[in-house]
Amino acid sequence: MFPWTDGFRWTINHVVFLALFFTVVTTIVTTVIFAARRAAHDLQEHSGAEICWKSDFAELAESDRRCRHELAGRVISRKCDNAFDCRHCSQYSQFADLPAAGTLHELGINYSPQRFYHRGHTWVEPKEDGTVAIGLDELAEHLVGNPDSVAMPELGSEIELNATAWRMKKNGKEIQVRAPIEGKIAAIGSPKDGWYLKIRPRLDPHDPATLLHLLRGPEVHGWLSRELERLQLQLRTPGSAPSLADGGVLIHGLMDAAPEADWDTALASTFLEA
Amino acid sequence: MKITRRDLLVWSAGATAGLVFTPVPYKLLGDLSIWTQNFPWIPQPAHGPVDVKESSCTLCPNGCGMRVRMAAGWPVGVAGARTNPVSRGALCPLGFAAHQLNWHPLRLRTVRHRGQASSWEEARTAFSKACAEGPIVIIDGYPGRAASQHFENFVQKQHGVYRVVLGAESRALTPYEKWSGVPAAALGYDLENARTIVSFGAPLLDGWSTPGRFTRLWAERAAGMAEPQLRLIQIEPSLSRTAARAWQWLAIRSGGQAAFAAGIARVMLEEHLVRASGPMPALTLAESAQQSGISPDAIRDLARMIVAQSPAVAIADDDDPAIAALNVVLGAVGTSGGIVQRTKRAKSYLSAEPVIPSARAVLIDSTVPWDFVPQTDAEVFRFGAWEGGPNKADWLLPAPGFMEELTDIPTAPTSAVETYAVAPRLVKAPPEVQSAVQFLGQADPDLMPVDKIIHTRCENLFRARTGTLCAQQTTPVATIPSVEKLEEQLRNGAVWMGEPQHPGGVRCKLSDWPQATRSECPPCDSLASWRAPVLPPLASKLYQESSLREESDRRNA
Amino acid sequence: MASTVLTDGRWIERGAERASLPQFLLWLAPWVVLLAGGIYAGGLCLYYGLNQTHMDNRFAFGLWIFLDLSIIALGAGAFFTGFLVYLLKRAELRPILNTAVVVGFICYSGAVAILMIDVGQPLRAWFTFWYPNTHSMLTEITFCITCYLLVLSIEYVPILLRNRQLRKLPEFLVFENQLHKLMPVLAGVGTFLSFFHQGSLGGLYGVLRGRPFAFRQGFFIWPSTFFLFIMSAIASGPSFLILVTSAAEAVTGKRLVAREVLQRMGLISGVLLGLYVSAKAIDTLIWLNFTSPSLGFAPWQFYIYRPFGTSLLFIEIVLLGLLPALLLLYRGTRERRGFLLTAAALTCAGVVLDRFRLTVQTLALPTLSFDPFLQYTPSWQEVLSFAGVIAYGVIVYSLSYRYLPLFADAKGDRSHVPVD
Amino acid sequence: MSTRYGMVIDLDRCTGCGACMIACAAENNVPSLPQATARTGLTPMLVRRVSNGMEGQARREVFVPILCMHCEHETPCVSVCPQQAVELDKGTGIVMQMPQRCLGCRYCMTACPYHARYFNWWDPAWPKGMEKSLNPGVAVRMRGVVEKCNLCHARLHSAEEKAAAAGKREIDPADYVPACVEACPTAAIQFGNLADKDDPVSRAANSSDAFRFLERIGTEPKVYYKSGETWVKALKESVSGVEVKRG
Repeated sequence: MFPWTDGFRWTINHVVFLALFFTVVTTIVTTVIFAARRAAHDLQEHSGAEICWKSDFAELAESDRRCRHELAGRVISRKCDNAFDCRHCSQYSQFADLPAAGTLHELGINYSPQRFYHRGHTWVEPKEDGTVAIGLDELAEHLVGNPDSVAMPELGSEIELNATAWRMKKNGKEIQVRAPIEGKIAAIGSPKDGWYLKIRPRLDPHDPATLLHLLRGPEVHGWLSRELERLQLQLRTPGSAPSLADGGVLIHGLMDAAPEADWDTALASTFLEA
Repeated sequence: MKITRRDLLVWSAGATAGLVFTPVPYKLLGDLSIWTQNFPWIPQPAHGPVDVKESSCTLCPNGCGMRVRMAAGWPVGVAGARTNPVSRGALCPLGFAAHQLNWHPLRLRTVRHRGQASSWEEARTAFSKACAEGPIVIIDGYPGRAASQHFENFVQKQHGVYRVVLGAESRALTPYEKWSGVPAAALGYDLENARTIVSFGAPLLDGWSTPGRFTRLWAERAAGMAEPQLRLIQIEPSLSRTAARAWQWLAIRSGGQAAFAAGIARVMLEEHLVRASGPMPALTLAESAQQSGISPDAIRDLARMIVAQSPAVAIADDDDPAIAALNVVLGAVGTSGGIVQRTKRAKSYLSAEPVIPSARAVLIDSTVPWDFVPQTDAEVFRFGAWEGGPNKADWLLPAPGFMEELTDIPTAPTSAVETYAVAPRLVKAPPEVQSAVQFLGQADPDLMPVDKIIHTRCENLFRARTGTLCAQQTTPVATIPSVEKLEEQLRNGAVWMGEPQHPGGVRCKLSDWPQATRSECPPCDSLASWRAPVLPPLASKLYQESSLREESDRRNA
Repeated sequence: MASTVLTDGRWIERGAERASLPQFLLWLAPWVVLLAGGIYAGGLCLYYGLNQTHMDNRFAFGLWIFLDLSIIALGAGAFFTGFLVYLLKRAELRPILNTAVVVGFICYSGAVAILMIDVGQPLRAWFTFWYPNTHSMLTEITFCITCYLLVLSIEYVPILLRNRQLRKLPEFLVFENQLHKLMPVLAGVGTFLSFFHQGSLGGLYGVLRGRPFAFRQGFFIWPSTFFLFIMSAIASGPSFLILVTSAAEAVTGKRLVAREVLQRMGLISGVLLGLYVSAKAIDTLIWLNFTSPSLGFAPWQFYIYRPFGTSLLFIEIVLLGLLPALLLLYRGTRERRGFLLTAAALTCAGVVLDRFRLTVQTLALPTLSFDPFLQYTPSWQEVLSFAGVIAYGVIVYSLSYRYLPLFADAKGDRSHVPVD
Repeated sequence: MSTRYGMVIDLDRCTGCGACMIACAAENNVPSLPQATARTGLTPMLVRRVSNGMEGQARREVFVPILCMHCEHETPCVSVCPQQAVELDKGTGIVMQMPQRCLGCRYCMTACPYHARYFNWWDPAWPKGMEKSLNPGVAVRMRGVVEKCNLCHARLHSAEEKAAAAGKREIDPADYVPACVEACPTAAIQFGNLADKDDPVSRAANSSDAFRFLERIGTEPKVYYKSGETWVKALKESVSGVEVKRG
């Protein structure tokens, strides 16, 4: 095998053969090492949460990757290719000043203009004390109703944007709620309080740039309406055809109302889980 | 500077990396590869000083000369010894693996009395008790040895009987003894001078008598020659190995041998092809043709050819008087190329019955073929080195195996010249075995022991001053200074060869064609020809793995 | 259904419908038993030696070599699909790529496992690398198969890391991403290696000048079987994938791969099979009329022993060659599922028969004029140990199907949501 | 020209006694395993019994000793061995099998047209004590490796040692005689140097009666056979002849 091992021959085909073999082996090994090194590099560059979110985002279906501007009706159709992070979106400003679409039809579900919405169906509400309150948005509330259990992060721990903020259990299904913003856990609430977490953002909460990646006003309207459509389709169970809306009002605790529906898929796409 | 742990780590890492570029790891791997092969359960040959001993094979009464390679005191290989004038360097297949026989799984190692384990003491007391009660019979399968002499001395003192079980080759010569008075043990075939050999089923090319003698002769004078100097005609029902290689094979109807011989004789006499006015067979040619399944013409042609190609001799596979008679008619008895008398001094082993009714004990020597079973109600003491299958003996007594005892080698049964050799003890016998000689020796201590007998025989040879001693070079006995020298040479594998006798001497008086066919039980119970009690394991293996031997031959496989 | 004790839901792709765990275990049970049996039989052969088999000095190769050759040929789909997708950029075949990799991995690892039992001294397997004789086709095979198995394992890793739970670990995630980016390199290497060892497997017998039934002329150092084996392998590989996916669809009762993809595979298979069969026909003629007579063997000698009559030639070239080729080439039949599967099955059968004749018939036929024609029936140890490999394949595939995104069937519904 | 050891086996002289087989097995420490059969046994030298297929008086039989033919050209086993466990010795022309390097893949056995290669299907074993009778010159082969006739290489080795001790470069031909040759009672097996034109063996090999099996395969075997009978000569071709099945 090597010139110094017994049985080695300085013949053309022996040398050629072994040369080819070693080339192949080196190629394979270097490929793997290369991949590993680049992976290590990535890990240093970006936080784990970011990486996970990026890959999950890549997994999202087209229809779930609409740009906020499309949702607001500022453009006809635009797909986000920036993992919903408008803070680092080069083209954000190009469309930001365009007028949003006018009339908004009734959703049968209300949302607050003061709140900033995350695509994982959480809202962010800045407080005077420099923290922000975080809660499940109305649609999520309606879906989940009262969770059977809630697993909160530790007080004072740091959480990353799009990382799992807290977990809930409902009818044996686990729900992971993504954090709408990065920062330190300042206070822990509960479904009764109307908010789940208070976070002290890493960046200045009063600087508009901090919350730039979250949906506001008309965007929220467009987004929620599409989310409702999606749910309609996903929860349409064979046989019966229960609509989400009951006399225009969304049933509270939909998971209890229609337990037989494919909640796996529904929750996955609602809370942007992969 | 101070060496931190880090430095050490770096250094050792570097060293390991560097090691890869030295031959060390590769050499280690190479050694590993060798090491992976020494599995403990694989037997390794014992190494030790190697030397070669000349001796003679004692498996059967033909005593072929053999060379034994010894390593660390054990025999590790057998080859033929070219110095032996009769076997001329050839051995039968069994000989080549015979050195492994002593470890054969069927080796007898304990005294057994009617199936129960017993001891030599009990055997000895039982034997002397029987001796005290009445006459005893000792049966020998290999007459003429010093041991045979020992047996005879014993029975003489005990008023017992000494009997011999002869092999087929020897039995084939007994009819001539009946007609001429010359002991069969003194007769032999003068094959070297024959031009035609008519074999009636005798396995001439398949271990007949001293294998080397005829096979070499055949190879030199017949094999593959269009016009051989020696014509081998095989008369046999089936295509045996000999038939397959013979110059001519006549597929005779089985049992038709006597008739066929009669037919040949008739043709010879009717057509006056032969001088001798021998007895005319009763059978007509047609009858013999009908009984033998060979056409009258074929018989006639053969008869003429035989005479034309004389000297010729017919060889029977057993004591078939018709075939002997054919030789008489043919004039092949007492003539060169026929049946000759090789010595004046020989005993007759013909006997009415092998076992006398009044016998109290029958002692059977280990040389007697295993399938010999005496018809007697006396107590049977059976010596044997290997268990050869069921046997009615009361006592099974483990005897020394191959090369485990000193013995001498008298002339081979069919040889035309007289020979004498000695087979020394090359391997130490296990303590639990005893030869019949030792056994009798303890029963009667004043008997002359075997080595003494051998010594006296050497003295006789030395005094006679005839013959030559065949070793690396042949030396006339007359030129050997002392009897000790002679004996020493014999014990180192030299073979004494007597003067070739002039033909004649043996004259057969045969007035009318013998009616009797071959004797049904020669000279007693079922016994075809000499047979090894067991085959060397390698022989069994190869017969099992090749298409050479038929199943029947493949014993103890 | 969601019994909290026996549930592996969190390991299964979100939205992918899979049988309940008990059902799945029930399905696995018999295969696990078979695998255990295989391991036992193989163990016997390793412990007591190859006397456990019915091979002998004349039939030195038996069932194992025959089946190794077969599954390695059928496993060729892995490298070939990779080649098409990554190097020829046939993106439409991507949906079947993961399956191809897993099937390839199973075939090769299984074959190597059996080979390790088949050699008399597995402890010395590394000698081939240490003292390679580069004239020997077997050396080439050993080197290539070892390397290619390594490649397949590396190609398998990303699929493994896509598992729902493993994916949660960012380390795995990034590694998987990076590895995925480098797949074309591995695909290239895999193609190179496969090309050679598939060929060498043909050369294995083609070079046997002492066995005129197998001996073939060729060019340079390669006998014609070298090229025939490559062609037959890449022809049967896709067909085998069609069979495997269809089998998976039959078992799971779901449509896993778009019909168009399978039909496309069918077409590829058909084209290559057509080429292969015609090449083989020509080769056979040359061999019968020139090669073997020049070695002193009359062609008829090979066909006088039952069951190896000339009918086998016909079956192999026409029934299992031409026929499926046409079925696959003709759109009308190709697009009918029944025909497609039949043709795929026939294709694979044809290649397997080819391997059978080359391995078994070659040894059964006499060479010396007084040789007998030999019979050989594998011992139960041989059969069982190979059955074990098949069981191993089924188990690995089932597990991969259940826990890994082999097909895009998970989240399928989401992508079907119409955009208003 | 270097030495080219070869044989001429005179089939007319072979009586099929099998002495060569047994001598070979004894010399090479072949174990005698009861479980071995005609198809799994180790018989580096194997005498096969061949008939002309006729019955009755017309039937003829011949005994054909088959051993490694030591092919000179494109030696099938040498080229296929994946790890150089078989080599054609440049100096002697002996095809050397090195069991200690053999992996047991048995590819060489499929390559050999003469079926002269054998696989150790079992661990070597002897009846208790019999290992004392093993030939110290030859190593016992382990289970799972291939072996074959090496023309009693151990004997060549000791002959060379003897010559070296005597300060000679050439060995004395009398010192190197393979076991089968030595054992043959009819001297049907001649052994010698085919490269030496005056050697009786090379003369015999060139005689009109000499032939080699499957000559047309083109591997130039160095074991010749010889017979005056036409039907025997015809055996060298790939058809004709029938092996006699044992009764």
